[in-house]
Amino acid sequence: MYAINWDVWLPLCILASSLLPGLLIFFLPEERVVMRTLLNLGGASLKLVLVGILIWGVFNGHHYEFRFSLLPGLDLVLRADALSLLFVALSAVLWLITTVYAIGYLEGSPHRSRFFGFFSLCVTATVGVALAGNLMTFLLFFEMLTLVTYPLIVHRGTQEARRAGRIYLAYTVAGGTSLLVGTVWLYGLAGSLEFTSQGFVADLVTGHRVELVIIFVLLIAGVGVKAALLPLHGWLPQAMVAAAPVSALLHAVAVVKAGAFGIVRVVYDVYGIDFAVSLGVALPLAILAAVTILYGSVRALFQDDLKRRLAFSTVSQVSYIVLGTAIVGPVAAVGGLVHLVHQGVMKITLFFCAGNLAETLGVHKISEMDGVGRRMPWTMAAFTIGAFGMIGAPPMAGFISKWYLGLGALEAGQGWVVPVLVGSSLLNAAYFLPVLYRAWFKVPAASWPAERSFGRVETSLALLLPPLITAFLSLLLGLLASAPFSPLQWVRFIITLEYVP
Amino acid sequence: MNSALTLPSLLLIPVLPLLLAIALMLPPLRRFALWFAPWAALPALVVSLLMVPGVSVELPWLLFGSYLGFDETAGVFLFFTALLWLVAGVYSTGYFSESCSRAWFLSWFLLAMAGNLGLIVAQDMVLFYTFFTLMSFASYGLVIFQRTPEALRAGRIYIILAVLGEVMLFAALVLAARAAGSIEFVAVQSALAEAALRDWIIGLMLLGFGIKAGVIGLHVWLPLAHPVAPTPASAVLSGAMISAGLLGWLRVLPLGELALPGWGGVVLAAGLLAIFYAAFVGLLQRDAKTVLAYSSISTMGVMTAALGLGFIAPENWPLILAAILVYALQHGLAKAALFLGVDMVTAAPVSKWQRYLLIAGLLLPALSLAGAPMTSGMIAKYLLHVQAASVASFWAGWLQVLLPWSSVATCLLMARFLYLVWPRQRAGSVVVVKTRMMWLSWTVLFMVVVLSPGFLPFSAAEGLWLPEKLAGALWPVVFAGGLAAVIYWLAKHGKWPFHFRIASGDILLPVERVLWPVLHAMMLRSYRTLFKRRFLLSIYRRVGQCYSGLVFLLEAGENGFRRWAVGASLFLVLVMIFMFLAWQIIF
Amino acid sequence: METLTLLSWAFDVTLGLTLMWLAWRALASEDLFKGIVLFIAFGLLMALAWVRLDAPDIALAEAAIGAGLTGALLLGALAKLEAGAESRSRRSEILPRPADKTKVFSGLLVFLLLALVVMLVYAIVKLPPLASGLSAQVAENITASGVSNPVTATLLNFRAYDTLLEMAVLLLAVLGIRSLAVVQEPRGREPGAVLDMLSHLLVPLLILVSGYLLWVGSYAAGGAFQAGAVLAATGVLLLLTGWLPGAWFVGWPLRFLLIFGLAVFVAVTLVLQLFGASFLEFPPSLAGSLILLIEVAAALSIGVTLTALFLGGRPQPEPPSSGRAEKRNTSGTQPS
Amino acid sequence: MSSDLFYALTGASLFTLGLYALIKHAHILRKILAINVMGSGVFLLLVALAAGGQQAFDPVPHAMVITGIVVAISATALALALMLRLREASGLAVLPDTSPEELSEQLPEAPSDVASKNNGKNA
Amino acid sequence: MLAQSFSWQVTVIILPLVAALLCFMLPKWGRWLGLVMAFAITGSVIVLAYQVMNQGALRYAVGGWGAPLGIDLYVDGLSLLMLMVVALVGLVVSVYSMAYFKAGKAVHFWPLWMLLWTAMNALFLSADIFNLYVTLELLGLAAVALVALAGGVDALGAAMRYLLVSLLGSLCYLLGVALLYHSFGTVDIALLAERVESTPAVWAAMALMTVGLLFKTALFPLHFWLPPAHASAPAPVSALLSALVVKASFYILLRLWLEVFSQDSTAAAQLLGVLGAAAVLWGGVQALRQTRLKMLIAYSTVSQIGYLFLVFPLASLMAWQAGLYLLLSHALAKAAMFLAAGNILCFGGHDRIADLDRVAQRLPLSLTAFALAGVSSMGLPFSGGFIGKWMLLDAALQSGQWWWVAVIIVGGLLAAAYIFNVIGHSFTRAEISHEAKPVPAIMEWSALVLALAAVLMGLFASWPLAVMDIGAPFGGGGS
Repeated sequence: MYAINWDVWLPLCILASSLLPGLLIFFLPEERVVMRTLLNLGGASLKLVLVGILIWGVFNGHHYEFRFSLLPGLDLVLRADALSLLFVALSAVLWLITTVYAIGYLEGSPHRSRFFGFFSLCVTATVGVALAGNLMTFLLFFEMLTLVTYPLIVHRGTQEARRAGRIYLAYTVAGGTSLLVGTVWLYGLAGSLEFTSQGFVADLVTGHRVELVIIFVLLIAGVGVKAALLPLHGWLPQAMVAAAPVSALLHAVAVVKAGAFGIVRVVYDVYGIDFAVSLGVALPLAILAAVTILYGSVRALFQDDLKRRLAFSTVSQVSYIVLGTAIVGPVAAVGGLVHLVHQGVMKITLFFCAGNLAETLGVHKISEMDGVGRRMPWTMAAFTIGAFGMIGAPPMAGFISKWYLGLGALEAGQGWVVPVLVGSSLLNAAYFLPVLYRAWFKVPAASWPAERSFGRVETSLALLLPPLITAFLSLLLGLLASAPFSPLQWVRFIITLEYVP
Repeated sequence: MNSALTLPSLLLIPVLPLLLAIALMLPPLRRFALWFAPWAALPALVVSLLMVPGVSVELPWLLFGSYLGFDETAGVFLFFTALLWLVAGVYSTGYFSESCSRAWFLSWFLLAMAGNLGLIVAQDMVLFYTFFTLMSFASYGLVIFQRTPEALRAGRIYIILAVLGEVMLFAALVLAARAAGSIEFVAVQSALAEAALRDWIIGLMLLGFGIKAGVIGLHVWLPLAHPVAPTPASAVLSGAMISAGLLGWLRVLPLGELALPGWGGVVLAAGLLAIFYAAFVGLLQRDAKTVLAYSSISTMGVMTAALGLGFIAPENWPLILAAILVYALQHGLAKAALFLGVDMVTAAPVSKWQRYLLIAGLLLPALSLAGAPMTSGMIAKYLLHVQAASVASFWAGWLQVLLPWSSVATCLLMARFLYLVWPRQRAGSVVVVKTRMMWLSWTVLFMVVVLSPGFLPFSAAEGLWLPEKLAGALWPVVFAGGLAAVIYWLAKHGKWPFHFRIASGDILLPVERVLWPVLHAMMLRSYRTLFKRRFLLSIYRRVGQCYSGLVFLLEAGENGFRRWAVGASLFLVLVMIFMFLAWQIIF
Repeated sequence: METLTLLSWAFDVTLGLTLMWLAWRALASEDLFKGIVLFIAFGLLMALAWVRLDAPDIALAEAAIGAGLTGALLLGALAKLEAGAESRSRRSEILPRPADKTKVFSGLLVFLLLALVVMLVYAIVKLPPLASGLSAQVAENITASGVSNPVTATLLNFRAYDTLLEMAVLLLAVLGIRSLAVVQEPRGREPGAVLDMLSHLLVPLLILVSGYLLWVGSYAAGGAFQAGAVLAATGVLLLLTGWLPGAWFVGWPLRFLLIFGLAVFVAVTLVLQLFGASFLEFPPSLAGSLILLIEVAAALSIGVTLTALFLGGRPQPEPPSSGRAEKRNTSGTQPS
Repeated sequence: MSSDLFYALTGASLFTLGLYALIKHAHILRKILAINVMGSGVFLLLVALAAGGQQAFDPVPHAMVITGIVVAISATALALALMLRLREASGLAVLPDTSPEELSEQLPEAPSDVASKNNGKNA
Repeated sequence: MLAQSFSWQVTVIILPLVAALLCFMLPKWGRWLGLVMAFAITGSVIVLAYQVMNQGALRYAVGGWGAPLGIDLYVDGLSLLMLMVVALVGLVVSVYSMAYFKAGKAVHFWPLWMLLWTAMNALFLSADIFNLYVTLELLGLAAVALVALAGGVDALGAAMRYLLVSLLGSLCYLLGVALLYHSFGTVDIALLAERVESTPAVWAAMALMTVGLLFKTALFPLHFWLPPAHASAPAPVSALLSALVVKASFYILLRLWLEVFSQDSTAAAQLLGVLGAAAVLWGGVQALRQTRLKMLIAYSTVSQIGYLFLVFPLASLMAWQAGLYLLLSHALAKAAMFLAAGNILCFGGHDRIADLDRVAQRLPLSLTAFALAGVSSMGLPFSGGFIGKWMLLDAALQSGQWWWVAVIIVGGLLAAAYIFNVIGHSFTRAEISHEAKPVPAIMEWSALVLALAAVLMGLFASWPLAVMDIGAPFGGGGS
């Protein structure tokens, strides 16, 4: 007689809680809306509960690890460490919200079973990325993420969608390859790929400095594609043709996050921050991130398509995470990591709102947004909160990250980061405030491009509630940043682990 | 006040307007909220009057752990700020006849109010900054409320500068927090003295808050924004919110901690420049509210100069601070009274006693601003003058000399204002229906202005009402009045030789002229067309040519392989190559 | 003795050179028919060479199969080619003879082939002078094999597994050809009198020869393949004289005959396995008779199979099924 | 050089000769002939080398060659059937390695081939 | 006695042979007989696997004669895995063919297919190079006959060319056998491995046999026959050919190189690697250019075969394992792809990639199968292809021959490009297709099962890798 050891199986259950519904959904006929919705929401809720249990367990000293041998000496490891919990929790929460939104958004559109199937798989892969306990596992789920996101991007099947999908693939598959080569190479040198909180490379490899630098570049290039680091960001603005829930997934929950998370993993748990510094790779990474931040913002300025503007904004914002990671110092790291959560919540709000505009009014371009705040005040209120968060205005969540980044940069003696942050905030304001201005203060046009009526409410509730919730969250995350169980507190805890041996 | 009530009452100050603002946005609650909205500042006023200074409360869950507190500075600021907001709020009920636009206006109004009141009781940088930001952005709604082209332009300029100020402040605050290792004002002020990047921090602070405070060079939004806002908004903008920047300086800058003559000189000089430059430009304006706005800049120049004095003479700081506080108070009240009065003049038919009241109501605050005898303005100027005299420094000397002349300048401005505002014809531009509340609020404010010298609790003021001191305060007013009369007479008879004018916004205009076209060009000829046209296209073509060549190669190659003779020959070739490779080993 | 050696050496050289010349002519001849005839001659001379190499078994096989039946197959195919050519445009029969005209290409090819020959020759010459081979082992075990002809012993005992698979290959060829469903040309002409007479004389004789070869195979040159080939020759002769298998025959009886040899082979070995022998192990006591049994079956099957190869395709036009209709359509032409 | 060795070399030559024809000639029937010639060459080589030295008569290669011959005729038969089927389908007994245009350009060049074939048939 | 003389190895060979005879004899029952026998063969392969895993590598003397005189059957991890993948693919293809072939062609398909299976099982079990020649011929002729089963001009031409290639390759191989036999007096691989030395004859044999087998394996630049043959054959046949048949000749090559030609052949090994690299790239680029789905898949095979040859210059244990792993997962994936393509072809009547949108949306299972198999081909997780690629990369990096890494990478990217080129078309907005034939569910599921198997290869790699080590087939190859 032996009881099931939940310490082993819980991570797998978390994975399965979206994998199985996803697979089941594939086989559902298109008309079985209720069943599909039940599966979707059931899976999402279950995952949330399981993640809750996981967090509770970790607090109570449980060590969750699932291990499965893939190759001799290489295991598929799902482990719940502090860092992964952060990402898992983020994905779980946002997934539930996004699911609600997606159900509302895609109401009545074709191929929903396919969509939601991949949707669930996408989250599965993300959770896998989050829980990966070694680089190999990370790579596996990372690549899986690439694959299952593709159908979502091309879901609409239009010419642009397919083009976007192609570009997305071109970038991500190439990136995945780079990651693969880096991983294999590293494995050859180190003989292990287990994430350890101070990095394992320094302990296991002696010499080979040049190789290690090359591997670092390969790994960062690999994950950097998804994180949309500067020369590798091209897919992200293209991918905005996808439906709003997909954009939300791409930009907030899954893809971009996975990339940023990967960079964190590589820098902290593979190389170890000290070793990365001694290799001289941290500073270039930070500079790259800084350049990306500014570049993304500048490009965003020139976009008339709302989602495209948001996409470039993501390019810029995600690099905050990278920047925080690459600046050597615990405080900056807190800023970077907490931005992982904050950016997710804020950007998902923005994309939800953009989706609402498109879905309800047919508004896609910023130039069509005149006076949209009067027609859809709730949506635009959420959008406003998100936008201010992006600008980094207090007390939104974005401010918290920015504050810590600035503080951390100074702590690490890298004052040049502050102007970057300032410049980015300025640019953010420059491309968000005009949008808000149009929406709130301009006189609406006589008619909207494609208006749909939803009765008393401005749009359907399933579309309206998610952005409101996330907007509220992004306010709350900033306002109550110091409250116990806030992401900030959690990230501080993580960083203590990474920095204190 | 009971200490158990400290936290709730302090919290209530910003939260009440916030809640009301939210309630206003929710249609079901709107009617209800409209009733209470004008009175949202009342708790703050009560607190400012009743609470004993020197309390502080920590809110560990808020942001990075925040502090709310109430000290003397906060007391003064809270008093006049709350009063102004209250008055303006009540005034607005009469000003806006339509409930819809009133609700719309009040939403912004309350948000800005929450920011402004909140930042006064905030005791750490982050919370302060949060409220400051709230105020800044909410003010935008007030500025562009009228939606006229001027309002929109003013709003644009305002928001650009506000955002600039925000980010500069962000940088400054981060630097300060890093230097201090804390975000509490107390800690920061003392830590800043030794901070490595002290000059950066101070510079950024001065600029960041300076935008709000209308420091010369960054003042350009003020004369644009204040006139176009609805009158109650102008009143709080010019009276209360402008002081928020000042409060920021007072809270964060290491004043009284160490002597920074360099900064002191710069700030003092800027202040002096602002006083006279703004007065000069203001005199050339043709809109009453614009003149008032320039007057604000000018007055803020005085306070800036005082700040500079504080840099130069840290040992005198407590007294300088007192002077600044008095100055801020009297300026806020008087300026608000003037702004509100502008509309009273143009408002609906007035009775006779109302007319007298109106004359008094405009004249007295104007005199107060100018520092005429028996006004709080005089007290403020006097306090400052004493401090300027006690500091031995090049710039302080200038301040001492020029301070009375600032009164002259203000006085001239006021004369210009009165000239412009004086009702010449009956065509009221604003049709006001419910004037009762307007009269009520304005009267209350006017009374406070008049009575303020009485309750200012400054010991130094005791010897103030001596004749020589009164005379010292009087001459600038008389001089300016005479000058104004002369100019008026000359102008009336067409003998005034100077006819040029400077549009409001002064130095902004050339900047705009350069900036907008550039921005427009960038926006229109966007990135894509700019770069892709020639360079990328040519590359693309070249790649295309290579590509088609490659395709041909591939096709021809594969077709070649398909031909049996070629394929089988390749087989033979491979056999031979393998054999050859083997033979190399043999021989 | 020396003269004899010299003579035989001269004979061998002449034979070899003739073989090469014949092969060359057969392949290079402009006329396909001539080429095939030369190829048959080449096969016959090959048989002679086998005899010179002390390989009478191969010689028999070569003569019967390599030269005889292959020749018949080739000629039959050529006839069908031309029959087809008559029914359609002549031009379609015309062939671009040299696949590539470029001299450079040919030159290169020749050069490469010459190099190949040189290398092969070098390799052969450098082979160890005394290639022991397996003759000793064969001699050792010949008694246990049940037959005295070492070649038969090797074929049907030592390496019986090869033979089993080889019969599968043969079956496969028939299967393949049947699946291709080459439509029978209607045989319009009567056999000439000579051929008819010949067949009457030859058929019993050939069957007799076949039986003899089968029998003799256990101790001298001969065996199942040779016997089968002779049987097949009989069949081909019959076919040439216009005999066509009856309708009753072309169904399962024919199929049964085709697989008969293989089936017996498998059955024997399976039965033996039941009695504890390993796969394809013949108990020495029974080996002779078992091998004979297998050979008989195999010879019969081989004969039928080779005849079927000559016949080509399914002998009986099946009732038009959907599959066939499809096939016709894809080919686009209806044979007359 | 013993005659066995000579036969072996003959085998190698036949192999090469067949290979040449296999590569060069377009008609499938010729290719089939070439394959057979090559096969004969290999068989010759296999047996001739085994006969090296009069004392040892190695039956194993003999068996192999017999097997090989049977395999060869099987392959030949299948190839011929396939060729006929291909001819029936495409009208040409050549490999589809050249484009139709190319082929039709080459067609008028060989009327002599037809003539000689007709002669052969009559004979 | 029975226990010793009876061997499942024999069963594995005899069963399909008997099946072929039965199917031929009883054409009306052919389909069901074939299916039952397919299950039986698979079952016996499983039993054999069980036996081998318990007892290690097995050698079986056919006829009780033993190596130099008789023929040995030998099964170790390498051959066992080949047998198993043949069984798995074979079983699924059999099930698929039940629905695919209608009465007319089924009569021919089943005996031919069973003979093909016989040939493959015999080939993988044989330890005798001449016996291998016979199995190779059996295999080649069966494959050609199966290709010709499709009946069109393309198929016939392709089959003809395939036959010639097959025969030429076999003859070269046989010439090599002759040279080896006369050098060392044996045709048993194990004995040859003991006796082999460096002589001109061995090197000539090496060249002839290697290139002969390369021809059959369709390594660039000798790949030209493969795409037409594999593309024009009926779908199940394409699956068998691409998944298994080309692997058979590769298997012989691998065995020879591991055992017989293992010494001093670095230059030749490098050449094989170079050719493999060229194949990877050329095949990938050509696949990218194709407009027809089955052609694309066939060129993908050309490309994937190239990977197998990259292991020769690396020649480490890890590399051999990687190669074998790639081989196995490619077999599964490619079979799945061809079956899926067959479904699409069957459904819409064409396989033009540009017009797939009309078809692919209606066949989600087939498309899924194609996509999953594609994932394996690209070497993305989770799939057997990924594991194989991982190990190959590892081996390449460890040997310091990093340039192969570049080839592997580019190959993977090309694969991604051409796979997603197809998948992308399936996401276009659906239009009602004018005529569509329903595809039996069993056909769709068959493709999916194989694709899933390829995916599972990526999750359960330890077991195949453990099986690979039975009998240490690569022990001699490690340098």
